[in-house]
Amino acid sequence: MITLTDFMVVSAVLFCTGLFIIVSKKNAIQILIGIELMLNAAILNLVAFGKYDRVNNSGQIFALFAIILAAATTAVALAIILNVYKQYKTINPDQIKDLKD
Amino acid sequence: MKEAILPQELQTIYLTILIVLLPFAAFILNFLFLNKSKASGWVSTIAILISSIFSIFVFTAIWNGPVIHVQTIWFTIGDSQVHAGLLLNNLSVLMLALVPLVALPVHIYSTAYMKDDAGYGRYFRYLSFFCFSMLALVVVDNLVLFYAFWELVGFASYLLIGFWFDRPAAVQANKKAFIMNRIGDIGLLTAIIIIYTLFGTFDLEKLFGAEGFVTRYSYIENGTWSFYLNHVLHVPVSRGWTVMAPHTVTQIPAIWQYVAFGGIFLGVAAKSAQFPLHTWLPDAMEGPTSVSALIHAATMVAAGVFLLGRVYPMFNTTELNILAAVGCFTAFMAATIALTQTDLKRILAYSTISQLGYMVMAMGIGAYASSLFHLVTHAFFKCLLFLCAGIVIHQIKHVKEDNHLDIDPQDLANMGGLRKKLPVTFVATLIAGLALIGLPLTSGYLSKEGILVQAFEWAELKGGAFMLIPVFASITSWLTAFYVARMILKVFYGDMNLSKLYPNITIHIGDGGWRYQLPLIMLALCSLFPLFSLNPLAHSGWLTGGLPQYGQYTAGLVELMVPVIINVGSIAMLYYAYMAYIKQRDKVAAQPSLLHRISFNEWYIDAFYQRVIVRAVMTFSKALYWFDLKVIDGLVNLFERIARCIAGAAAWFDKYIVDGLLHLAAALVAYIGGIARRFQNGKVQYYLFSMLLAVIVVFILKILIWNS
Amino acid sequence: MSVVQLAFYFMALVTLGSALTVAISKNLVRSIFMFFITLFGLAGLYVLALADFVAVTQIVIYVGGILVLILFAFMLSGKEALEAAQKQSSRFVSLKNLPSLLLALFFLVVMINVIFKADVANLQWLKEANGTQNVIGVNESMINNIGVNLMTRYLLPFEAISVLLMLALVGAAHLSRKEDMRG
Amino acid sequence: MNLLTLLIFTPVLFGLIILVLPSSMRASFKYITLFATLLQLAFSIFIYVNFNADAAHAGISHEAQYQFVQKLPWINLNLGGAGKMQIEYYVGIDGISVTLLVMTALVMVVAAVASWEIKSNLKGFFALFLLLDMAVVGVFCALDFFLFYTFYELMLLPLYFLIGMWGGARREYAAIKFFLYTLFGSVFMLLVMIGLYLSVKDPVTGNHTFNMVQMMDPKNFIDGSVFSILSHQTIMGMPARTVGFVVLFIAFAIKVPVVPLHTWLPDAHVEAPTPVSIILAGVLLKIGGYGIIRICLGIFPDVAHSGAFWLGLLGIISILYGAFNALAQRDLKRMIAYSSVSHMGFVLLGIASQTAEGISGAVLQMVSHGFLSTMLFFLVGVVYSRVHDRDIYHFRGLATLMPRYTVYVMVAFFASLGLPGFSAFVAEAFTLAGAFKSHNINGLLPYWMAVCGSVGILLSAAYFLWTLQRMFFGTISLKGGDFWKGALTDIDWRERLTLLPLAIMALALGIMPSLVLGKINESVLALVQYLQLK
Repeated sequence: MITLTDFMVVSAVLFCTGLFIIVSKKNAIQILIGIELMLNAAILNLVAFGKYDRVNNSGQIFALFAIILAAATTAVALAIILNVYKQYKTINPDQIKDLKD
Repeated sequence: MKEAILPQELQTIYLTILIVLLPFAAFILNFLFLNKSKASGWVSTIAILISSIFSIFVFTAIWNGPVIHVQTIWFTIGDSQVHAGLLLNNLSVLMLALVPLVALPVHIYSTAYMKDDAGYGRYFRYLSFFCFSMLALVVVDNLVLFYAFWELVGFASYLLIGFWFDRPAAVQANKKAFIMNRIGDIGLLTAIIIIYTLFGTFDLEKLFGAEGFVTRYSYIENGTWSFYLNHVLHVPVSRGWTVMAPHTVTQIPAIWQYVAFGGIFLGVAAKSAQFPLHTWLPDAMEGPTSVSALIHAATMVAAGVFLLGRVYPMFNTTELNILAAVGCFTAFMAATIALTQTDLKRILAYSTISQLGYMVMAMGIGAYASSLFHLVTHAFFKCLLFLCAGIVIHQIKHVKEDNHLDIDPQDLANMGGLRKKLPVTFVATLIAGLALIGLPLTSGYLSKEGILVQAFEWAELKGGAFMLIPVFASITSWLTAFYVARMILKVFYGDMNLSKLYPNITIHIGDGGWRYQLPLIMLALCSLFPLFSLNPLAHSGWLTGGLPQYGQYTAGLVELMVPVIINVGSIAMLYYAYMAYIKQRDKVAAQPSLLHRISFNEWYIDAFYQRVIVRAVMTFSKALYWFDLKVIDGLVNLFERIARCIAGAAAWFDKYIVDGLLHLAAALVAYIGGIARRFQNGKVQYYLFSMLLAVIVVFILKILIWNS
Repeated sequence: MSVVQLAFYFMALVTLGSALTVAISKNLVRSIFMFFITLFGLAGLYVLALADFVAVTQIVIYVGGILVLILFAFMLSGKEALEAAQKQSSRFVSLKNLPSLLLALFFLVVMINVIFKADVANLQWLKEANGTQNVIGVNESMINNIGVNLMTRYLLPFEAISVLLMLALVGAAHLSRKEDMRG
Repeated sequence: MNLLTLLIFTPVLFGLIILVLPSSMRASFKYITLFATLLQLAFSIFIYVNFNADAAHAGISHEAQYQFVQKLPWINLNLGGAGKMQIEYYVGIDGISVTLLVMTALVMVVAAVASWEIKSNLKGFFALFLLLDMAVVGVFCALDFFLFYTFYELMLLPLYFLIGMWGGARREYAAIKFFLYTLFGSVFMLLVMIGLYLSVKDPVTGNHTFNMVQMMDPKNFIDGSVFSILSHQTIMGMPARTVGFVVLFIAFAIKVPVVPLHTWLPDAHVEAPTPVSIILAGVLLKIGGYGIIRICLGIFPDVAHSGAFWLGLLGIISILYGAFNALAQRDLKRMIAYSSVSHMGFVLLGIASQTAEGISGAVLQMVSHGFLSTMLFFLVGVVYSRVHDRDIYHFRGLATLMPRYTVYVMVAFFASLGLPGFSAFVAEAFTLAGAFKSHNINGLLPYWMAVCGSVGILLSAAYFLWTLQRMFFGTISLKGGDFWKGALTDIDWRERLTLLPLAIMALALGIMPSLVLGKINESVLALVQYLQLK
């Protein structure tokens, strides 16, 4: 029997990994990946708890919404990254400190 | 003071004022209008000519007649009124006549003597100014004015000594003359102040007249000098002051009487070149010779003796003895110096000092009249001697300039044998020289023998060491004979030394025109006996009759013996000198001897002043300036530095303690700010990291600590 | 231990392992592909959580959409970007990464702690759901039910999401056009 | 319109005009200043001529006897319980001040002409100059202590700037030194002034008052107040009145200046520009002497009586010390500055004697020294403006080069060394006479002081003649060679026009001392009488 706790532990580990990536990586695309990992960790929890709502499927539906939003977010984020790269010739967030150019 | 002035007196007064003011008018005229013009000489000469004529009128009117004393208020200071006025008595009219009579020939002589000088106008300006001051000096009636003109004649002398102001020696000499005279001046000033304090007036007649305060109403007793006021003075009772009742005694300590005497003595010593203030006079010969003749031989230097004559009643016996001693010593010392000098004018200068010593001595022994008589005769013959010397020097200078020689025209070594070239000058010099020696038939005999006779009589009365004074006076007289002979022989006899030294030179010299000869003749006539006494062998003249005698003498053998001894001695000296210098029989006073050196170096007095006194004063003043700069100013600067130290400490405290706290707080804030700033570094991840850190800290606190 | 449990552990292992590899890897391209594996692993976990529709959606959107998008963006951005992105100097355990690592570990500790303290098995609403049989059965398919729910109960969020999605797409397209950025 | 008020404020009026005028008209400033000073001179001469010199107008301690009085309420604050604060604009003159006023006005004219040599920042210079002029004249006229103090302080400020901005190389040092010295004096003066204010009551209004004339009357002092004569108050163990006198004396002694408070003077003179030197020596020093007579002697006659010996001693020390120092100088200006110290010593000696002769002599000496030191400093300025050097050793034979100049130098030198016929002679002689007489009249000074003082006359001859011989006579030899020879031109008409009136004044006062003595005599007698009554 797979318990909820099992899912949550996996989700936590996944979340922490994403966190680590976000904080430590010097590459905007990897940071984006980190964000996706964290989102997925959250979605995993939604899905895992969604098992206990057979009628309304709220967990699964919100997982779906989250996935879709993540996709949108990613698209925008990538566009931003591209632009930043054009501007600064780097995608290292440490070197992008100025709000204006 | 007289209430009413008689008409004939009024005329005399006006004449006197004219006599005094004419030279002044000439001075002003020359000063303002005739700056460069040759006319200035004639303006001055005519002024003095008129003055001389008037002065004879005044002289005849006053001599042995009534004393005229008029005055007007000059200014009021406090309750004392200072007057300006004239006092004409025998003494002042004597001088009033003498000065223009001597000045006239000198003026005439000067028009020729100075004619080629660039400062011709200036010269006559000064000369007129001198005459004015000198004439005013003799007629003023109070001590303040007396002092004023006393100093003005010194000033005129200063100007004339330094007439050639581009010659360093001349300006050194005039500085010296003025400063030495200043020493005398402050002495005189002190004396005047003392007299004023005691008697409350400056009036000469009131003080020293026959019924004067000094003469009649003052005495020294129990260590105080008292003024017994037995008639009412004008006292401003209305002001509520201490009322000076009649019969009040004013007193000051007796010592101040001696100080007053000392002050007057200093004044006399400075003006009349008495030891110890005589050293300026030989140096003053740097001025034009005509000036030396007028000022430094005849008139101004006699002012000291005149002053003694004015304030004579003030002196007590001790003081008179001091005067006699100093006069005698000066006469002797100056005569010894004159023996060896090689500069023609210096010989005459020391001779003047010596003769002035005679006069002061005569005052000291009470031969008041003889002293002034000698003053008068001396004025004529010494002036004559100087004028002759001027001609000699002038001619030698011509030779020098004609032949471009490098010689000192005043040096005796460059003269000799001038008898034939300058006959008139020679005769005049001879007359004046004999008068100076005091041989019979000259005026000098009349006055000098009078002094000597009285000196012996005076000493006889006193006895003891006082005998030294007439003895030395006699020796001086013989020394005078010797140096006069030496001078005349060296200048006029023998061969022309210059033509020996420089065989190729041409010598065109002569007595010069009438402007040279007339003054010589005038003065030579005045140096002979008839002007003063019809008896050529008397030792007094009509002049002495008009002046008071203070000494008491026993007419006796002395009166007969002294002139004989003195004259025989003098003639012996003349013969000795003739033998020595003309016949070359005997080398007098072997050159390198100690006595010769002392004499030649003027007893080292001047050197002593220069080395010791002047240097001491200068060192002292330098030291004082050092003191001022280092100590007083240093103290000020020290205060400043202390203040600055305190200020520095305060500033330090302010900076590091007071401000330090502030800075510490600020630095703390800045540090914290710096830390906080580091968060705001624009690094997104850093923000995130810190945020998460905060979250985790909250979590840890919340979960691990609070809940456990 | 049942097969299901084994499958779960396997899937969890794959997911976490690949995720950690993403974190450790220096190579951007490799980490992108490891992320691909993570997503697949997650999809497997969704299946095990009885959410097969979500798992499929996950694969379609994430793998087919997002990941491809990332790859495309990466490749389209040119050679320099590729090289710059390749230059990764981060080792997993280095001094520079230590704070991040510690932070992550702290988070993990805290979360694990919270998870075990929370005792999710005994939650009130779970018990009620068990009581009312409101639990998805192992053999049931929820696709039909989800479809109905989307069009009825969750219609408004659904529409809002679609609008948002379109806005995002327009925005992304606008941002990434070639012309002057500041125009 | 009161004449004195007109006299005081004329300069400042013109000063305002100068301030208002644009800088483009700077060429006219010197004419405006000259006109202002000439106008002032005309007023002062009018006052002098109309001054009543009889005994009924002697002034000193009788308020009614002052002349040209103007008395207006100035600051009247009602302090409630503490009474009314009564400060008046109260000006008036008596014999002591009238001659000093004329002297000041004439010196100011000369200084105005001398300032034509100033080239930089003319507006500031002339405005400050006229302000200074006002303050100086005000000091001599003020009869209200507060007004006096105001003018006194107002004087410092322009002087500080005039020295500090237009001075020589070390001007800041000199200006600061001068400022601190005089400020030091005046700060304590302020304390005594307030002490006096609190001690004195106006008998008419019953208020405290600053009226100086009322301070002279012992009856006006409140019983038990600090400076009351009857109640012998002490400050730190010393009698309060003595302390008050000493403090005021120090304040004025710095101005005179009296050794050892003199060291600002040489520095200030050496660094100051010529016109400021002229004002400093000609007028400022006299304020010290005037202050001692009017305030120290007037308000504290008892202390002045008991301390006369020390005043006299300081006077003697100043005379000799200044003279010896002058002998050691090689900077011409510094030499003259020290000679000022020496000559002003006579003023102090005369005042200390408290005899009519002494005080008259002192006032005459102040007037005379006003003219003479003006002349001397102007003459130094002539050489300095031509070659910018004042070292006595750097010149020789100037008489050949600059004959007219030398004539004026000789006049100034001989007048200063007390040649009869010039003013200093009468002044110094009678100062000494007063000092000597003092022992017999009031027993204040010992006899020897006057004798020592006369040595100062000798020394002054020494240093002036030495300078004359060293610098002017002899063959020409200049440090600057032919360049200097070209630069050292004889004085021009402007300089002669300036020097001539001064020389004439020195001569006129010497021949007719009654010009001064006649005006001051009654006041001096009243003062002496007042001092005797104590």
